[in-house]
Amino acid sequence: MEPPHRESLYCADVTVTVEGPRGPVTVLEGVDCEFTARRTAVVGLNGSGKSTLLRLFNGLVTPSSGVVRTGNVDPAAFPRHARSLVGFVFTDPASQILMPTPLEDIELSLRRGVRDRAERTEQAMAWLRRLGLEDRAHHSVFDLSGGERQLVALAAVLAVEPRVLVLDEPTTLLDLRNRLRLRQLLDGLPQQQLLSTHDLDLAASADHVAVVHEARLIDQGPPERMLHLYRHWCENGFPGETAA
Amino acid sequence: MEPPHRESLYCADVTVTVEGPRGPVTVLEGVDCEFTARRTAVVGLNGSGKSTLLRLFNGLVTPSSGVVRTGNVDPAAFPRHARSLVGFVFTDPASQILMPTPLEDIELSLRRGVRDRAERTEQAMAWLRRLGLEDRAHHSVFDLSGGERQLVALAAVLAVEPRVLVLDEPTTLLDLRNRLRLRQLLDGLPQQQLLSTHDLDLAASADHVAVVHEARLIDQGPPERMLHLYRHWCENGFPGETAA
Amino acid sequence: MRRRARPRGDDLLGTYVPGTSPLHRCPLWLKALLVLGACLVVMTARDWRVSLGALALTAAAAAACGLGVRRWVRSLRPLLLLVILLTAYHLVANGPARAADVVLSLLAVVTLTRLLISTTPLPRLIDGLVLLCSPLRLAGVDPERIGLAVSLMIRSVPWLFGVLTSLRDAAAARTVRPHPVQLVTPAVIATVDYAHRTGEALAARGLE
Amino acid sequence: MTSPARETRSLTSFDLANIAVFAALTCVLALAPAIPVGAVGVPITLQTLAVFLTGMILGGWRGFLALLLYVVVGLLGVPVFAGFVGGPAVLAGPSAGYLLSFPFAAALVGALAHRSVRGERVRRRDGATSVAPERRGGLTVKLIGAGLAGLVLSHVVGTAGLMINAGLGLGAAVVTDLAFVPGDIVKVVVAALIAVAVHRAFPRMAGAVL
Ligand SMILES: Nc1ncnc2c1ncn2[C@@H]1O[C@H](COP(=O)(O)OP(=O)(O)OP(=O)(O)O)[C@@H](O)[C@H]1O
Ligand SMILES: Nc1ncnc2c1ncn2[C@@H]1O[C@H](COP(=O)(O)OP(=O)(O)OP(=O)(O)O)[C@@H](O)[C@H]1O
Ligand SMILES: O=C(O)CCCC[C@@H]1SC[C@@H]2NC(=O)N[C@@H]21
Ligand SMILES: [Mg+2]
Ligand SMILES: [Mg+2]
Repeated sequence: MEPPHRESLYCADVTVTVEGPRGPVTVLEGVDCEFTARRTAVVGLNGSGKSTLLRLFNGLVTPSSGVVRTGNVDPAAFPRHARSLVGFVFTDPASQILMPTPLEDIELSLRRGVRDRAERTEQAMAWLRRLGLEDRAHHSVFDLSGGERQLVALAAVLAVEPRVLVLDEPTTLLDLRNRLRLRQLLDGLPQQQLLSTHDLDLAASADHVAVVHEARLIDQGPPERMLHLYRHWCENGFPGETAA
Repeated sequence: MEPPHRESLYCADVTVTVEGPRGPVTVLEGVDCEFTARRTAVVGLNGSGKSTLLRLFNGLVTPSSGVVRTGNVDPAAFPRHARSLVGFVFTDPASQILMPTPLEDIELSLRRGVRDRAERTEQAMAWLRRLGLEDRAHHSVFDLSGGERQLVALAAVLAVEPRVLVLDEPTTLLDLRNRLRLRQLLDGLPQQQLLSTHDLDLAASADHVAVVHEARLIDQGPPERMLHLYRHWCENGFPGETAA
Repeated sequence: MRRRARPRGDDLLGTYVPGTSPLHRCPLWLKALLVLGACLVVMTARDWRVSLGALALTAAAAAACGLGVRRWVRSLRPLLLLVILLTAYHLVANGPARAADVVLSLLAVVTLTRLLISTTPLPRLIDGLVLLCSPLRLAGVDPERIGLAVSLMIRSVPWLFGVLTSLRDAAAARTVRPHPVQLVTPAVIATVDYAHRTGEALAARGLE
Repeated sequence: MTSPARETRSLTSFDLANIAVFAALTCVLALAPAIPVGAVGVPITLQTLAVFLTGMILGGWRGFLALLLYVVVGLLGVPVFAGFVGGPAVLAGPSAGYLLSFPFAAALVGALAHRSVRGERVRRRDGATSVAPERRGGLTVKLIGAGLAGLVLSHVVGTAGLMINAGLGLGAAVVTDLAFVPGDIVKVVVAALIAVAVHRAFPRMAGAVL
């Protein structure tokens, strides 16, 4: 296996403010981090800012203040460059699949890299086989089950072989077996991974865990300690809150 | 509390076949069941047919052969009648909320039953209060967090006071805390519940569990035994399969 | 589903702002008549002074109702390009008076309707429409269905404004860079999918 | 999922949702910046693209209702016509003919288009729902034909509107109208290409398979 290459996913004092209907809303505030672990998991409540944090690194969200670096690239200034480094998998597969059938969708990802059409179809089928979806290749993506669709979206991103994988809640729609299978697949990939998740088993498999709460990165460290703390906070209230 | 009324959710030899790109696809085959427990959970792999099974009971899917009964109603023949008995909650609340704000959405549910406008608003606010959402009444649904949105979707379904609640993976998009909150809320409801889920903790809270595999209902029974079996099958292969 | 899409067109047609001003409390039929009448006057009188007057009155009324004039101005931003094009065209073709009239009456009509929409909750507007359509019952049409169709339509506009943006994000996220034209088909397909999900939600909630 | 195919005229909730969403699509395309051309002030807009698309995708009856909904909502005062205009006053304006023609044009396009889609499937006889890749070209051509029929209808009615409301003579009205024809032909072709893809992704859109 090739020596795994690591990019630094870096934030310094990053604040993200968006316009809501009732004036500006702060979605992230004063975030400092540098993720270089092979797999980093971000956990936090609904609406705490996890997806926003992940989106910073490929320029889908731009910071209102502060510095973001993906590798050495400023994704706000050079989104194309940042995006060629980072493959991003959305939670909601329906918003990521662009073509009417799974096969065509993965072929779209391969377009740039593989010129020959037959070869492209071959490789796309190979990806579908890897995820156990070969018999769904020609179905309309709108007839697939939720989990099947999530796997297609993942395959489409893996097919471009980016340096860094950013996955926003990649297991939410998956069954137990596919969750285990996805874990194995991720374990076998050479890429550095940054993921957000509510699946604490998946988070436990990371090398580094960050906890986001109410727009702030409130703590980070080794998975055991962080997940213990997070569970505790979920049940008894986060720091500065009364019990839920 | 009123004495809980139970409907029978009944299938006899139900097969669902749909047209796929390469000829017909069997999505459910020879399903026999009668769910009368207070809470029934359906578990199974991705694409096994759980959502299809749930949709039979309100006529969103019609069987190709066999008999379906919701209470005494044939949902294929009388979908409206069946839908007035059954409230259906989708996985993704965003696609279930039909109006721009929570209050308006719940008023929409009440339109049929409550003619008087002021009364309707009053009742809608009462539902929001019950779910702890009164301060979100006039927010745009785009600005709610995932958990809040799931609660609004549930409130809109509860407002029509269905006899039976059918929930398709209601906790998948939720964080740990919201998951607990939803569980508590479901526990406190008088309605009979049928849900599909990959969240085995939620499944364990049911009174009856059915396992669907490759379009067949392969086993059903008390939660402990079924979930143990399901876990075992996920790890070591389902009956008739070699190990995964 | 595409909930991340924070649509730019979200606020284009206006949304209800809760309040207790006279306009909020004014009966819908009176408000509607006033607004409709004013629109007719503005559009038929080809005089920029009339339009300017109407615009000023609307702005004053909006301020009096606590609608936050600044937010209004911001929500008109999507009109900017259109206003520039119209101004340029009419300046050259028909002179400054006509240009001013066209642009001012456009703005006046838009803000007048927004005034109505911002001070009346959508369900009330729909109630009014249903009432207006009730004679259609004689023709076998259910006015409630018309009301439902209109509210679904209004709900769908902001989603549609966001769909191209979210598809561009989706493509960017997987490092493919399709030409915008290549995204038009996926956008329409996503639209049909959205309509399907809406239909399922309607059916599931028994709103047929 | 299994959206019930319809042959009857009663509207299911799926029909209602499709009608509402496509009416909204027409609003969005109408509100995309319109380019004013000519002296009478009828702009080049993307509304006709919406008319063709709606017809080709929803079929005649639903397409008609979608555009009818759009026009009625606009006439009631919601600013959804080209250039953010709304209200009954547009009936006195130069583009009244075009606006009133939209529902009928969509109905015509839709009736012809769905016949072709269904015909395409019967021909295959193997029971599969999706349009076969090898026949996509043929279907595109037929959909373009359907679109052109709608184009002619809306331009004829539109020209009549120009004569009545803008006081143009027949010759002047036709000349004014002709300025829109090249653009509208492009829109027909684009709509047909998109519609074929939509019918592949949603095989049940055009009704039951025979
Ligand atoms: N463009 C936007 N406009 C308005 N509010 C936004 C926008 N983007 C995000 N938000 C809000 O910011 C908060 C954080 O959003 P984010 O999606 O990052 O949360 P999350 O941690 O990923 O939640 P979940 O676990 O539900 O996915 C939410 O309350 C959301 O509503
Ligand atoms: N209309 C259809 N046309 C073709 N295939 C379909 C159709 N509807 C469902 N399927 C297929 O039927 C299978 C069962 O789908 P269903 O949505 O019921 O699965 P599920 O058990 O809910 O899966 P998940 O856990 O991923 O939600 C899937 O493989 C899906 O691809
Ligand atoms: O005022 C309106 O909203 C209607 C404008 C009508 C424009 C017509 S539609 C046919 C022709 N093709 C165009 O691009 N514009 C005109
Ligand atoms: Mg998120
Ligand atoms: Mg499912």
